[in-house]
Amino acid sequence: MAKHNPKRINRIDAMFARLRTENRKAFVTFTVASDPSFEESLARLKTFAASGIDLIEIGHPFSDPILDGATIQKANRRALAAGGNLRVTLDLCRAFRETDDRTPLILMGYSNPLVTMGYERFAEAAAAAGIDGLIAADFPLREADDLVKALAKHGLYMIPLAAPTLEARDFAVEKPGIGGFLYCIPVVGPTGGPSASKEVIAEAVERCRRQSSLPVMVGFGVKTPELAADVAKVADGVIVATALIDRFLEIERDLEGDIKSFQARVADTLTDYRHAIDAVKSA
Amino acid sequence: MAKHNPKRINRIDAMFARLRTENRKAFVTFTVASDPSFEESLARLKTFAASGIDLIEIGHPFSDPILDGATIQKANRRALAAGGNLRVTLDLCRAFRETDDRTPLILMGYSNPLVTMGYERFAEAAAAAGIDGLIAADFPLREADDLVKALAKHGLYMIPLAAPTLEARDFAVEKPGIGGFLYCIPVVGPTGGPSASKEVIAEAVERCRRQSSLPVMVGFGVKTPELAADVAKVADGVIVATALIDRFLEIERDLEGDIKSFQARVADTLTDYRHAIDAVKSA
Amino acid sequence: MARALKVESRPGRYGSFGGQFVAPVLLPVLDRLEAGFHSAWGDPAFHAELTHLLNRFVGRPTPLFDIPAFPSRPGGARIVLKRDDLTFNGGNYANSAVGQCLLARRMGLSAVVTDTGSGQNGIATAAVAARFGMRCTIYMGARDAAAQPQAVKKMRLFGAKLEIVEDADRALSSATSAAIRHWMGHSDTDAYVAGAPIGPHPYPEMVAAFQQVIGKETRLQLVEGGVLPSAVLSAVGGGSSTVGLFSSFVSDPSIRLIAVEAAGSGESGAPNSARLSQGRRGIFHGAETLVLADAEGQILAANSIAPGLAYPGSAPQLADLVSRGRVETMTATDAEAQRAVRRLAETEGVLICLEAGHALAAAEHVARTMEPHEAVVVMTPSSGDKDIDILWQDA
Amino acid sequence: MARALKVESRPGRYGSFGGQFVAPVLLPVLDRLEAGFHSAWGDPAFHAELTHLLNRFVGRPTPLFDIPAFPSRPGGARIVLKRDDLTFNGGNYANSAVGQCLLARRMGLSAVVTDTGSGQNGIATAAVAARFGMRCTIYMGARDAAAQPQAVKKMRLFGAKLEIVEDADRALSSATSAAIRHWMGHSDTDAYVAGAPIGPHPYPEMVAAFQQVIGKETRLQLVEGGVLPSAVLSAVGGGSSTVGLFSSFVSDPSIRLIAVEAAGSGESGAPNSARLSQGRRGIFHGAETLVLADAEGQILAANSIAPGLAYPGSAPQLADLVSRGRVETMTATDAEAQRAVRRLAETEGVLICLEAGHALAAAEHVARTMEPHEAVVVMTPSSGDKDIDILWQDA
Ligand SMILES: Cc1ncc(COP(=O)(O)O)c(C=O)c1O
Ligand SMILES: Cc1ncc(COP(=O)(O)O)c(C=O)c1O
Repeated sequence: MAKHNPKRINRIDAMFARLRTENRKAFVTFTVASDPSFEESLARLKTFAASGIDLIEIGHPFSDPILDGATIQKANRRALAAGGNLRVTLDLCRAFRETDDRTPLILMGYSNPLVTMGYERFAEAAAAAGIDGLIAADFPLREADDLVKALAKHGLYMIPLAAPTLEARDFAVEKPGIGGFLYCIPVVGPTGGPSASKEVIAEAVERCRRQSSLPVMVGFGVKTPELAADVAKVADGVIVATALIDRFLEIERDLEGDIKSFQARVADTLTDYRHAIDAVKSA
Repeated sequence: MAKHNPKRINRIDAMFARLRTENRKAFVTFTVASDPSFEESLARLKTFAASGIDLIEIGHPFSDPILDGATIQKANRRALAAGGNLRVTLDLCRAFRETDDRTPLILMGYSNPLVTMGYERFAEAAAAAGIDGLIAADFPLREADDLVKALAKHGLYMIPLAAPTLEARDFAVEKPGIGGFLYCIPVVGPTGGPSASKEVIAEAVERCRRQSSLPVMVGFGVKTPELAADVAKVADGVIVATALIDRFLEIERDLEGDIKSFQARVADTLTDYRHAIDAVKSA
Repeated sequence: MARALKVESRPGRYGSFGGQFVAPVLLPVLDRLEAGFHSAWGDPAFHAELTHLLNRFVGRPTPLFDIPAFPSRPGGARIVLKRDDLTFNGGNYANSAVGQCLLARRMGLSAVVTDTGSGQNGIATAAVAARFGMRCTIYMGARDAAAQPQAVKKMRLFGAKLEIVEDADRALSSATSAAIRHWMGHSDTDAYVAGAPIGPHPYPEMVAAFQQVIGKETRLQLVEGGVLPSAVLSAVGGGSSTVGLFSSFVSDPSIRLIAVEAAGSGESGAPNSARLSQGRRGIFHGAETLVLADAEGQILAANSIAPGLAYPGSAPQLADLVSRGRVETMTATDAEAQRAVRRLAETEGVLICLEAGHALAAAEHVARTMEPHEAVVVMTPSSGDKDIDILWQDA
Repeated sequence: MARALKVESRPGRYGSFGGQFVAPVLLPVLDRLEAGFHSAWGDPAFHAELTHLLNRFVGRPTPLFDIPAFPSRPGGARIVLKRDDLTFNGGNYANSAVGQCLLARRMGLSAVVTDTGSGQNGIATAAVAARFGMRCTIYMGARDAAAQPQAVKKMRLFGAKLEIVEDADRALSSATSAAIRHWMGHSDTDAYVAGAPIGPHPYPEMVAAFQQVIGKETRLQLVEGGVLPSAVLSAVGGGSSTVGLFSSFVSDPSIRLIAVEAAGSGESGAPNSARLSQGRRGIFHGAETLVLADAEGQILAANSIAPGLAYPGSAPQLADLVSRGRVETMTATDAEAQRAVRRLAETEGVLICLEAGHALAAAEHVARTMEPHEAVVVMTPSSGDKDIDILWQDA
């Protein structure tokens, strides 16, 4: 099992360093591990990396994705049906790392599988699988002391979620094991909800920057390439989840199982967003 | 309209006087007027008289024959469906009187149609129709002062119902308008119920005789010619209702509308009872 | 005893109404019951046990309840509900079921028989009989039983034997007839439990006496609250809650007493249940009273969306009070009653039965003609749980 | 506050259980709620209005009730029921629904959202919201809604908006998730009303505080009757009635506290609801507690004939009390619970819910091991009316 090398720079930090030099913004997406199967999930991760995704959030499937909207709830159910769970998700990341040691991988999901595995065992296994950070939907920092310590020990970051209504003590905490970036959520409500206006997003990002020196990425409700571009103007990165999952499902229905063209169409879709985001830089 | 002649002897008294001289017991049955139609009802009354029935109880149809068992409830419902009611019942009696001025007719039924018509109007019309007495299922003597007065005025009798559990004041009342005979009910419960033993019947009759000088007839639960014969040994008359109605319905079903043979079979059935009852005398 | 409600010409009579129009074979049974009741009613130990059961097993006293958000227009008198829906089983029927079962046990009987229309009298009787370890037979019309499946199951859960009656109107009136037939055959072991102050003497007097507790509580609660009402309204089915509530106000001529009858669909000529206002004098189920009957004296089927109101007879006391002008009558239609029940649920979080909905609908009209400092009391005999399927049809 | 029940390591913790495992966006909402609750709880005016509503609108105090005819064998301790089935709407859920709606109004919110399994929490919340003129949205699993059509209609009659949840287990757990999602999107106008002392801090503390009235009343009633019980039993669903009843006895080590869990069919390997005795430590619906989950941390569907017990999570307080050995656990199967409910109905004329039937079945075992001078208290959170179709299948 690969041991954490404290000297080695976290892939998330490396990514932001590189993007800064390139004057580009990060483009991030989300997929649930094993949705619809381990193999296709692995293929999709590779397509993401090949199509210009800078960082991938990988959901570990959970039976009760209480804070998610219908799209991601269903993705979780498909993944569970395909045998997905936290252990298998770690296996998937390890498999991805065999061909890609650069794209940061962030585990995203709910806390019960983590507490069931045990924070220490989990952090060790996640590091070994090549994971760089963790977003826990229902695990606020005020509850996360033990988890954060375990993550720090193994060189992983807990990514703080930041909402406009949140007080600084709930996201702008400086501690080993907390870092990577601020996940800025400009809207209230579960995933897959309505979009915020670009003014609201700009204000939310501004507030994050006032409280923290971490890079800021915006997620929840970013749907179109246009809005992605607007986000890229103010933030360090753009996270698109529900809109892309919905789009990929449409493509899948259109193609009825033609996997090859599917991956090509996924790549095309991502390229649209990628270009919109990158256009900001040249503006 | 025929006026009541106070000199004229009531047909019930006349019947008992005649039977006494003949050393015979009365054989009585019951039918609901207009069951199943006015015409057939009239034919049946004539068959009864022709087959040796000494006295006929005619039920005036009522919507809620609460104190009756299933057989007589259904007979009431058929009669109502055929347009039967108290007025039509009086018409039926008047029609019967056109050919028979001897067989006593007793109206039997519930009080609401009587109170609706008015006691005085009712008594006058009943007398005019050739009716000789009244048995009211739900009209105890303690409530009947006004009714009894009206009956007395028109030469009709209210027939007291006597049960073994009843105190003398509730059946052995001497008053103008109360008379004819005691209707001795040896069992509790609605009509059509189980038969009493001949010992119980004998005791019930004995008790009636101790309290009253009226003739005693026994009804409720007399089913077979054999039991009718046993009753005839101790009482002045035998009343058979439910058992005969049930038997006539059976005959009707067997013959499927052949009216002629129906009346013949009714006559045969009545003759069986008649012979059983008359055999007592000769014993 | 219900002295205040009675102007008896002779025992068992309310004016010219009442009496004992039964098969003579039942007279000794009624005489024994009358003697048993009077003996019990004069016995402090009986009252002590009755009161204990009313408090602990029935759940009395029931509250008086303000419903300020209910009226659809501002102004008018305040409306107050007497909440017998909050007894434990069977609404106000529990009052007389407990009394009659206690009396039956005191008289050495081992079983009870009764009839039920809306199911409430049956549920109350079944629960009390279970508590007393008495056998219990309940007659219910097939139509009513089909409309109230939960009530049927509940009575069976209490161990009662349910007899479903397919006769005639297949509703309360047939069930009563069947129960009385059963009683005629078993009067040595079974007490007939009357759900209402109807039937032959001493039932009207006895049930009224057991239901008086409603009026007494209400008057006391009003006095404690510093109110005397301008009007007291109750929907009339058998009349048990109406007689019980009115008993404490009848001798106070300044208080209007209003019996609300079911107008059914309200279409002229369609069947209704308004026998106090539109019925004839007649003899039905053992008493002389006002009944729904045709010109030939045949009893007519009553109709109402509220099964507890659809009965063609009347309590003799009420027939007398209406004839003497002491009690006024009003009617409410099926639709008016439904609307009142639904609006009360939405505005106050209180779900009352459709029977009470008739009284509430009438009360709103009455209250509008009055001043805000006045109060109107509305009887709520039972909860609307039994009526949910009628009240909310689109699941 | 539920002091006696708490051994807090830090705010919102019961031993190592509890906490605030929510989306961070909800933290300010929870912080405001905590402040609002503490402010209200320290305000005599709030308590006065709460008490007034508990008495007049909920119907407290509820009686303690002896059931001498129930035990199937003679001997053993006497069994006493705490009758929260006799509140006006929704059983003991009404206690916390009133408290939380009152608090929501005090905090300037105009609407409430909640979830319901057996329908009782929904009915209580809908009725209170109607009374307060607040909008009310209720999430209910499609399976539960199909099993409780009367409850669905009743909530709608109270004006509530019903959202039927087709997700996952189509039962309480999915309804809770959906209600919390709704709340996340509407926390500026809507208060989430918790049916049980589960979820993130301050819900367990707050609901326990509002439910304490059960324990206080019970202890007072027992003392008035000169009894101190040897054991207190309650069936555990969300734990609202259990925590409420135990609160007044937890510091009295001579009294056994027994949490009764649903064993489902009782067949080994079949799904049940016994997470206090057989669950794992986990994080579910906002708190660290004992949950039914597999080795991978996936939540398992709970199963019981009693919809109110079929929930895979636990109140953190109870998880702590069980872990510390202060509260014992027992289980009862579907069949045992049904038998207990039916026998109680037949022998005492009292119809309790299947949830309480589990506790009653366990209580009979416990009582048999005791002396006749001892007493055992059994919590009855709501009436069996909702369970009639399960209890009596052959109509
Ligand atoms: C679980 C989950 N929900 C939501 C999002 C983002 O929001 P949306 O789905 O509205 O695009 C992400 C993206 O990281 C996610 O992982
Ligand atoms: C209405 C009624 N019921 C009953 C009876 C006699 O009893 P049973 O039907 O049991 O023979 C008669 C006979 O007169 C009757 O008229």
